[in-house]
Amino acid sequence: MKRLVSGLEPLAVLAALGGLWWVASHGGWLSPVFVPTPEAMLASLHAGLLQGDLATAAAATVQRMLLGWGLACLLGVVLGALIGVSPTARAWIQPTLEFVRPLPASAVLPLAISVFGLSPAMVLSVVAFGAMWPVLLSTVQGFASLHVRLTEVAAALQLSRSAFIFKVGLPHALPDILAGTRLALTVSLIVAVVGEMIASQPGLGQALLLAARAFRASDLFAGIVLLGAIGFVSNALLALAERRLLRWQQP
Amino acid sequence: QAPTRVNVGFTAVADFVTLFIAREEGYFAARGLEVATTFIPLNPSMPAAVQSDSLQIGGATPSVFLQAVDGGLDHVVIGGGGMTSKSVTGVAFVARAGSGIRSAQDCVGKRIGVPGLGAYLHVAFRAWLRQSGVDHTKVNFVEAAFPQHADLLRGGSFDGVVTADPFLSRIVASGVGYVASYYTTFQPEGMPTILYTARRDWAERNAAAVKAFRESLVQAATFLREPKNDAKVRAHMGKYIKLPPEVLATMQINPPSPVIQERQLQYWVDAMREQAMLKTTPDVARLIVR
Amino acid sequence: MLRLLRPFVFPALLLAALEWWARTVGRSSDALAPPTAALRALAGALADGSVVTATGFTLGSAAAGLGLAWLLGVPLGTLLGLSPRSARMSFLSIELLRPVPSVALIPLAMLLWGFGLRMEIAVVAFACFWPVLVLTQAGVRQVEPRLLEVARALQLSAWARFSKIMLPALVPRLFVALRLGVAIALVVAVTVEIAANPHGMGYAVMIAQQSLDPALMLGWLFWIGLTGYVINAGASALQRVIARRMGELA
Amino acid sequence: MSLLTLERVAITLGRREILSPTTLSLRRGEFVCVIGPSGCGKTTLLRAAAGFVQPQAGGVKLAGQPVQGPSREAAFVFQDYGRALLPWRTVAGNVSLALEAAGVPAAQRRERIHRVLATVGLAAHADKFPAQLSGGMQQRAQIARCLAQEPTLLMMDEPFGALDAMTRESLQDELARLVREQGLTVMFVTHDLEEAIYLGDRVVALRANPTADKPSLAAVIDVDIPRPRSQLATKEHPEFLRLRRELYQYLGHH
Amino acid sequence: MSLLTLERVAITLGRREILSPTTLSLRRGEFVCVIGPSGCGKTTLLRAAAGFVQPQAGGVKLAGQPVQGPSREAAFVFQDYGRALLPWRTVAGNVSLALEAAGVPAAQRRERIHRVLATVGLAAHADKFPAQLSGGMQQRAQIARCLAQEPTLLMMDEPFGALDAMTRESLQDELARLVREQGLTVMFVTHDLEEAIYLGDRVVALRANPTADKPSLAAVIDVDIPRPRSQLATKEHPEFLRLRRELYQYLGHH
Ligand SMILES: Nc1ncnc2c1ncn2[C@@H]1O[C@H](COP(=O)(O)OP(=O)(O)OP(=O)(O)O)[C@@H](O)[C@H]1O
Ligand SMILES: Nc1ncnc2c1ncn2[C@@H]1O[C@H](COP(=O)(O)OP(=O)(O)OP(=O)(O)O)[C@@H](O)[C@H]1O
Ligand SMILES: [Mg+2]
Ligand SMILES: [Mg+2]
Repeated sequence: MKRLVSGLEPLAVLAALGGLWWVASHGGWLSPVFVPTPEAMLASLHAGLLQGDLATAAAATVQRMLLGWGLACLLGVVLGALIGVSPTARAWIQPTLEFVRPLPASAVLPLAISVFGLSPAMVLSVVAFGAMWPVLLSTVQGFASLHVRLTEVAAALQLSRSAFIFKVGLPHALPDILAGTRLALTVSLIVAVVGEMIASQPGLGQALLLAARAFRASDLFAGIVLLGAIGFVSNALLALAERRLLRWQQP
Repeated sequence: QAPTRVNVGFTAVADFVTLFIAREEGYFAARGLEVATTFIPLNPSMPAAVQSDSLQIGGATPSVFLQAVDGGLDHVVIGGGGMTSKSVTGVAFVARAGSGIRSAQDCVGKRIGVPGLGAYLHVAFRAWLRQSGVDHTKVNFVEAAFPQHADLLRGGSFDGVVTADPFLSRIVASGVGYVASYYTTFQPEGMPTILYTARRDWAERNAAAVKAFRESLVQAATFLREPKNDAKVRAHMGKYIKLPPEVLATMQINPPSPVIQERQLQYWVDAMREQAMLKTTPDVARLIVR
Repeated sequence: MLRLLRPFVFPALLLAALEWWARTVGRSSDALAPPTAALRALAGALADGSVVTATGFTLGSAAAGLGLAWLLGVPLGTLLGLSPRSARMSFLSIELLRPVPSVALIPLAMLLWGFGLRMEIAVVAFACFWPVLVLTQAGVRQVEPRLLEVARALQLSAWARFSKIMLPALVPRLFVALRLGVAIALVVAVTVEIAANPHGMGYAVMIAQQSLDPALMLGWLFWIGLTGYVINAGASALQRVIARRMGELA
Repeated sequence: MSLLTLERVAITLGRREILSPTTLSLRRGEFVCVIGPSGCGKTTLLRAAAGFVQPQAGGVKLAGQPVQGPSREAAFVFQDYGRALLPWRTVAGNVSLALEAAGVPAAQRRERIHRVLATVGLAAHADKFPAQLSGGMQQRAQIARCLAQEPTLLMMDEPFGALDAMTRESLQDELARLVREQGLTVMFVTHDLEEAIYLGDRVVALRANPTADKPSLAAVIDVDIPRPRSQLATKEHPEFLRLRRELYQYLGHH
Repeated sequence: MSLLTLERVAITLGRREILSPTTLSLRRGEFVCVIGPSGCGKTTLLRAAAGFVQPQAGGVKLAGQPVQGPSREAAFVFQDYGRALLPWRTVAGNVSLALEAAGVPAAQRRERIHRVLATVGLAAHADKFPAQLSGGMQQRAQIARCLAQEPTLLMMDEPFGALDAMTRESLQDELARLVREQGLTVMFVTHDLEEAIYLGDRVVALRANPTADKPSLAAVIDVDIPRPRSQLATKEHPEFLRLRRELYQYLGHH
């Protein structure tokens, strides 16, 4: 019984938010042109998933997101660990990364399109690039917050550089890295969508853009809700993995 | 009586030239209108800016305006910018060198770049395809901004682009592509390319200002038609649209259409309905304020 | 000497490659220009003062949006980190809202607030809020449990526990959130300006692009990167100073 | 009158029973020492008494009130001193935390901080950060914070384990003096038998791996050695030697 | 033949001279204990000997080679055991780390881990995470890791400080046995005088706040008590009692 209640609580919170939306859209606080009623959104969602292109668009976006995220994690952890353990790497590459980081995808994409052409691979690399930062930063942070005592333990055992990374640095940084990968997952979804908008690739991004241009608010919100659902499911899976990996934290 | 203040949004196309003339020649001021202008990079933001009262008047393309109305925004047309003309060859469908595209039929299954999906040039291009008996859903349209057209053609990402000057002439000159069709010349003459739009409630409350605005545009149109004013016109335009002087000097300017007739709007409604871009059938009579 | 040059080797190589590309393959490009031309164009913009106002607007709205995100995100993140129950209750709603791209909200923000500072701040705040929330929550869960027991033993008030134990312990992680947030805020602010808001650096990029001036556009991009770099370097320096003042020796 | 009462307190961690039902009560002003082999549950018992963990069975009462959680009345010296100090505050700042918690006005803090630091011999190191202190100094800083709290009940988990004999003996005597003067009640975990006898009014011996017929509480022994005690005289007192032998055997046989 | 030599090693931290120039050398197979009051620099000396800190003056040599940094030849038991274990590895995993570092093939690890864990009495807790261990158990886990390293030189910083008398005495004897059997050399910091005499071949006494005429190195005393020693007999040995008194006075007068 208690379990059931606690399982329903999150749904209750969500329902309350939905209720707020319903009241706001029906009470005339928001113009229906911009914010549709929940019913209208659901109708659009239903239609879009069953007959429209929403399902294929979502599948394309999910694929882009997952691939981009995988690449981002790989890049972020490798570069982050490199910067975390090696002062040389820090001196050589960190400034470049810090310079590139604040460049908005929206402004860089057109350049990338001009140089590399307009291909899915190009968009994918932009996604990976954009989503890499949270992983990279938290990996560096994870290494930096390592207590000196453990570095000394490693020094006393004369662990090789790679053994230090894999046996001390990365496990210690794991909670931070996992938090980073969770952020990166969201960012890669967002950048995938932005990329689809700017580089005109099939997917939810393009669907959202066209819906917004055509002032089809219910389609726009259906797309947004679908994005939320994609983000939620992927995040929940990641949270599950996180709990398994961080067992030692809650003995 | 204090002058009415209006903020008018424009994009970087020559169809706004009557707006620039009316402001620079003092036609607005003479009618008690204090007009400010804001450059809006992307035309689709125009209706939202008008709705939120950041702009009182927005220069939207017909497709943007009609989609906004279709979506439920209560906006109206109070005047017009340029209109189509068979003599204008500043817009064309350019095919990549070696692609072998010559006709509308050759476009089937190809990747064609357009400056905006659902935007003015795209709608017009699809209308041309239809007119030539080609199903536009069989053509693969991809959106890309004008300045990228040359690079994307060269890199082989696109088989053709729907583009406009000065990019058009540069692409052709560099040999990356060739003009497959000046497709806009197949369009009927005199169809508006830019509509000045406002919120209905604003237009009703400021009927005098709306009238003054349109009359200023008419006066500017007269000024524009006078060939001796050409240098002045281009100088005015250069103040608003920052283009290299050589581009400015040779740019083709669509003839003006300051007053919009129902049949002009109806042309676009029909074209867009044929392309399934509208859910409703807007009543054009209600959309134009006189 | 070499030590001082090391950070610039990769950027220099990158720029050289771009210069080469723009002068050979991309000669006829309308979207790209050689970096040397870009720098010249940027110098011109710096001279006429337009850079200062645009930079000021973008940074101002990015800072305000980030500040707002912090004001909301840190306390909420702390709460969620401390109370598993509230974390569980809000998990669903948060995870559903978090992936919504802020760019998808630009049209909505435009309609609600029109052009200007407010809509940009709102979109930036929305984008920065989630990373701040997630990182704070993760940070709170990693605070040394013994310190929390010290707080319990001293029966510190909720506020004292937050300000005297949580917050200082969180500082290193909050700096990660800050540095991430600064970059996101800047990126989103510029994106909002590119997509809709006719102010700031993003708008300048768009004007340059539409005026067929790729050199100026690249110049602006370089300037945006430089601004971000300087701000981030400032944040890192601040981080080091604070770490030292907080007794971190090694 | 008893200040702290543990009523059949039992604790299970994971699936193992760490502490079998244990009953114990501390009179006001009493000094009770807890000894036992490593891992037998001394820390666990002390944590339960302080309210850090809720026992699976039984209850704890402080001054007649059930203990729900830690209280400022009771100060707790943690065994792992390295983790119990705020690394971002100096020694003085760490002590100050207790005063801030009690709402002592800023004006009075300086003087009180100085006083307790002098008591533990850290007056010269007030402005150092924990990372700049030796292990023993960190532990003394923690003790100072607990003293600053001016508790009625002191719970100390191997507080002097990291100290050299000299410092340790002087702190033992200092603690005994404080306890006597201020009427403090102390629950003191140590692994040092002599320390337990020297300081305690009673010594509680725990055993590891309790079973039904061998509960955690192995023995409770009264220490009848007059106070004030002294390092030299007391440790040669016949009762001291007798108790030492007795307890040693207890622990030896478990 | 000396294995470890410290030549006029001096260390300044911040602006304070912690260790004035100290010369000391350990013969192969020798057991040297370092004692001194809390904060006098015992840990600092040991860290310098192990190569964790570079002394401001003087030099350290291990087997004739200048020490630049830590070496696997020398195992180091840290004073703050709570921080020296990898919290995400079990006890067995932590011990395994030393074997992995030395490149011991996986097949042999299990058995060796089991052996050292048995030595320190943790065989039953191999699968626990550090957070599930008592303080004393954590320290024993750290010692186990150092033993697994099979070093020639053991540096131990108050290794038995957190242990009860029984466990401590059994580990002392275990250590003495290992040292004898394997010919280990040990540098052992403790604050327990009796422990120092019981274990050491020599005892080095440090003093706090060194000055020009009172250097850090207060005394070096040879312990001429035959081995093997035993907890009962040795501690009643007249030499033991004499040394105890002598050192006590040394430390008492600083
Ligand atoms: N979180 C936990 N989960 C499972 N077992 C635990 C946990 N914490 C402690 N234990 C176990 O409880 C037992 C008692 O631990 P406790 O810390 O009370 O011992 P102690 O008597 O204080 O020992 P020491 O003198 O070494 O500090 C140990 O065997 C330990 O393994
Ligand atoms: N990073 C540092 N900066 C400044 N002073 C330091 C630093 N680390 C240690 N000290 C000082 O060095 C002195 C010696 O410290 P050390 O840890 O060597 O003492 P110790 O003899 O091991 O004491 P204990 O028995 O209490 O562990 C102490 O007074 C301490 O304050
Ligand atoms: Mg304990
Ligand atoms: Mg020490």
